[in-house]
Amino acid sequence: MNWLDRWVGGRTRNLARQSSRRSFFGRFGTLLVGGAALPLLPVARGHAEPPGQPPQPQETGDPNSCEYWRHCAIDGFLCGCCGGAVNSCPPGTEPSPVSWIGTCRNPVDGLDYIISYNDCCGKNSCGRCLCNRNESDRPVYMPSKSNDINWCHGTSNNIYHCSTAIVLGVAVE
Amino acid sequence: MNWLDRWVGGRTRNLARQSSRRSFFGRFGTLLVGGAALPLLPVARGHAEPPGQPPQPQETGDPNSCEYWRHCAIDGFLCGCCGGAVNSCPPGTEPSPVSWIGTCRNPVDGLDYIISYNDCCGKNSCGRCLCNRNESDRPVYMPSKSNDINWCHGTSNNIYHCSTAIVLGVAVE
Amino acid sequence: MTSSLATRALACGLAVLVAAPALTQESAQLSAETPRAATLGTPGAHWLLVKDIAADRIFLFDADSGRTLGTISTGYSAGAVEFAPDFSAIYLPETSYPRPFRGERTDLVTVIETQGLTASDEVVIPAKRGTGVDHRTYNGLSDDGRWMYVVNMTPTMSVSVVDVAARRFVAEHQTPGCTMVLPTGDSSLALLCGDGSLLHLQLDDEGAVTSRERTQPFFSPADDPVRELGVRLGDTWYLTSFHGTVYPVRVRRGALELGSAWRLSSDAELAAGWRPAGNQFAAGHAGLQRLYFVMNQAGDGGHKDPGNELWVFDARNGTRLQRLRLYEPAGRVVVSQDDDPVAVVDGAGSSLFVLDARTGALRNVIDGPLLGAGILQFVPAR
Amino acid sequence: MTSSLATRALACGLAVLVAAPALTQESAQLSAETPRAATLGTPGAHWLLVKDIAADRIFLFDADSGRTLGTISTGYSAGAVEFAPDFSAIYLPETSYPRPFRGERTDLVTVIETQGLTASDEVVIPAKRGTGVDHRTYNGLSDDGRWMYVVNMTPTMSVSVVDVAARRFVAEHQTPGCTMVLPTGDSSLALLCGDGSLLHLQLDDEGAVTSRERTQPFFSPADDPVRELGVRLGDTWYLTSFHGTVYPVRVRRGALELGSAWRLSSDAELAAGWRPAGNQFAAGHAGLQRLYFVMNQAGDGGHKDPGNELWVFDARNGTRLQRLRLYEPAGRVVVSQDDDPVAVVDGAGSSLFVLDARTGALRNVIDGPLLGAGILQFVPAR
Repeated sequence: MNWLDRWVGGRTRNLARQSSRRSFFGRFGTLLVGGAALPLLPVARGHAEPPGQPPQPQETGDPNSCEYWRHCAIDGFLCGCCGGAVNSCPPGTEPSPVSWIGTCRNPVDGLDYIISYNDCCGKNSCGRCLCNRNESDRPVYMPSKSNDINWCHGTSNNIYHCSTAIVLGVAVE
Repeated sequence: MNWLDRWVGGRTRNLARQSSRRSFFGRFGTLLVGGAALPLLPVARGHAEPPGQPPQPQETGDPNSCEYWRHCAIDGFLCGCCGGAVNSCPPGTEPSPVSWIGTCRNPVDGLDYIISYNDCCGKNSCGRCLCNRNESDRPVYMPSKSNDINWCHGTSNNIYHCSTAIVLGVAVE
Repeated sequence: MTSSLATRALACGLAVLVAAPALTQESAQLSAETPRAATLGTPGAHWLLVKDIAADRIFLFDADSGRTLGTISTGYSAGAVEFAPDFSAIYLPETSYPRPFRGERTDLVTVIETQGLTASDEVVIPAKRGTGVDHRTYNGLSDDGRWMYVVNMTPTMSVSVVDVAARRFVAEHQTPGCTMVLPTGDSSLALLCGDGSLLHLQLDDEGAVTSRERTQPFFSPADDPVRELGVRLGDTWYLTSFHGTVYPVRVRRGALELGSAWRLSSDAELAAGWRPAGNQFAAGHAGLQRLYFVMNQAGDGGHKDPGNELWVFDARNGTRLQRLRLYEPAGRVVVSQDDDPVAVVDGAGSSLFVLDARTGALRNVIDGPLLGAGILQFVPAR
Repeated sequence: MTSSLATRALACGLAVLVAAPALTQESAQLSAETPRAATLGTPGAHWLLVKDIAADRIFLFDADSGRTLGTISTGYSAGAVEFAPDFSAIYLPETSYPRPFRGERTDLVTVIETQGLTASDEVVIPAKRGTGVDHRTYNGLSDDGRWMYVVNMTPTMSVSVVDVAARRFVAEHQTPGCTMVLPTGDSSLALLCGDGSLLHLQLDDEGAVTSRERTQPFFSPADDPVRELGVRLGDTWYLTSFHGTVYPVRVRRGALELGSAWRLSSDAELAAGWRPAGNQFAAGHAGLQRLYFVMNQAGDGGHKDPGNELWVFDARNGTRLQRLRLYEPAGRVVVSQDDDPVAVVDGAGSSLFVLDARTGALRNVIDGPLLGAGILQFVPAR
């Protein structure tokens, strides 16, 4: 596995998030040309990916953003930034049949939903919109709640590409 | 081939050079922790690798630096930063039997020497001390003077690791 | 428990509590979902392939929306791709090892199907393809889409010919002293030679060489050689020297015809250090008959440094039409071939700048590969 | 023309002009050189392996000099390595595909020889090793260096047993509900279980399981589970919970014995949010009987965020000996096992900070992998 994979530890996850938001590579780059800073672009350089639409009418937010409500326990590249969507895998990749599970509150209806973070498998890592939130994340020996695990099993190969956030239903109890 | 390989184009070569010199990742990193900048380290953060010694007594400079005189037409990761030296391959890698050639002036004796930039082959790219200087670099169809070419041929595989700068002799003419 | 996913999760011993939505409440709650795989739609003329310099992958972006459409996983030292004329397939030159960075080398032209951008077939070619900087001219495709040419460089120079339609390696032709591929029709190709000439090969229906023509030397390899990148507009290839002399090479009745050279820079500009800059320094638009050059002022030896201007020329007469200052220094430019063309230039970091190819106006910024873009290629949408 | 290199270059048609140095001038001119390959010398206790998070390689650094000694090329999702006790070999768990990211998956324990850090042999293991975050406890080695244990996770849990001395896969043992490996002797290992207990397996000389003991649950998986990383000092493993409770687990006469738990933080510190922080948050030194923890103040859910302090404890009584502010936020710490020990912590970028493990004083800064370090491991020099 190469290149800034999903499981790189919180520090670099933050780096990746910040860097795509702030495009600091680009900004630093202006220092390279003999000290003569070129004008910065007068357009929004906020997101690594243009905003997406939530799949269902009873929700709000940008599924390509780490802050989107379904991402409360995600760890991975957001599939909406890779050619798929929050609930679909990019072309040529395959959803993992099993996954880890989070419980996230939908701010629109105030209900807690069970979210399944199925990995999309079969291409090397997408590398975009790395997002890691560890609310209720548990160690690997409690796999149903561990976002450290590569869930690409039962797929044609075990190569991790990106992560979805699928609504399974309302959590009870 | 992955990860910031040798042949990435001048722009990013410069980025890599500057970044290892200025450690801007480290400096930027201090901005990530909630805005509370941590103290910068009070030691020299200059080089990606501690300085090396020139192999022969009649020369000066740091072979782990891009500015070292033998590097006038090099394009690659300096082997001295990878476990080898300016004239030896790192452990487990193999020098390419053929190479491209530059003519560089030794500032100590004022003579022009033929420098052979043999690649070291057999491990994936070292990734350290990327250096690109294109004095008299020529296109690929003039291979003896082209630093764009992966010279790992005639070795057990064609995987490029780093570049040496070997003295062949004094240039005549 | 309605979701098959949840069922599977439970079957694996995972603790999941899911309420089956009551029918009366269903409209108020989110519905259970099932993950699916997307497929690509009809290709657009502004679909852009971008190689990642720091990972074994190629991104497909929509330059209009800035969205990522998908990725292609690649092998060791993958080159520029070729496109089947109907976009039914993408042909990817790559190198493979059976174990991580060890074992026997296999060179491939891998066939990528264009619904899912995944490998569907492969053709094994001689394990000596040239690698290094990903020059566009390390391979080429015949106009009819049948022959793919892949440069070998050991550094002995030859060309592998692949019948990509039949998924079959056909022949290797020796091209001593000449390399890099400029296709000139359905069954011919030109190569750049170290003596300042071009070699022109004609192939028969089996891929065998039926004629080898050599032009007179027309540039000086010692003083001002042409760079590896050619730009083709219709029947003419434009080659550009380090100092910015443009050599049009026209293909007429199967033969090469050298046109009148012209220059990008005035004497004063040349003296001030202006040169074509970067690896993918030039692009063109056949309909507009325009050529686009990334330029810098770094002088001799600065040809691999990035450029901070984009110069636009009329290819027919060498007139400079526009001189654009770039937002960030660029090493690459590519232009779409449709009637509403866009030019994309890379930047100092991850940004890709989408310009109107007629006016130079900024249309969009794509956030490309984190550490920078490798070769840029527009998809040939029909 | 004295150099064989130049001869070969000429044989390839390359134009090289080299003057054979006249004997009388030889002392004034540089001598012709021939490229050689270096080999590693005698390993030192401060030799440090550093995984690159952004590439398939592991660096070997000398923490004293800051120099790079070599690299290991790795496959897909390589894990932490194990060391033959005499450092004659490094055992690397990795996954391989015969084509780039496609074809049939093969999981391997690859044997890396320690002169050149290259693969010299391999053992094929069941193609279901657990991958993802590179936890140290995804594999382990028996004290005598014969058995290597590799965790399988599909998510069905089992352990593959490899006789690395004989280069042979021996057995797969089912470990339902328990995973991650803590070797406890020449032929026994403990695993962490989802009910808050440990599973202890004894193996016979063929690698078969002769006993399965299960401790009482001693931590609460729901409220405050222990993290995957254990630190071993002599016969005792130290496990640490999310909230910083340390559980010593001693191996005595082949059985596990739970010691008295103690805490890293006071009630006030815990309430203020102090927690063990990062993936490789803890390390220890057996001779000093000290434990080192990277800590942050991020509170619950912040266990994967980096920490800006390093807390040092006496492992025998849980006394905090030192509280160090780090130069940059860290997610990893490792300590050498010699009599002049150093602790290495990573930073926010490429820097690795080398501290005196007794005083905390900064000794050196290594410029590590550009985008950051993965797992850190000191070589067990004898």
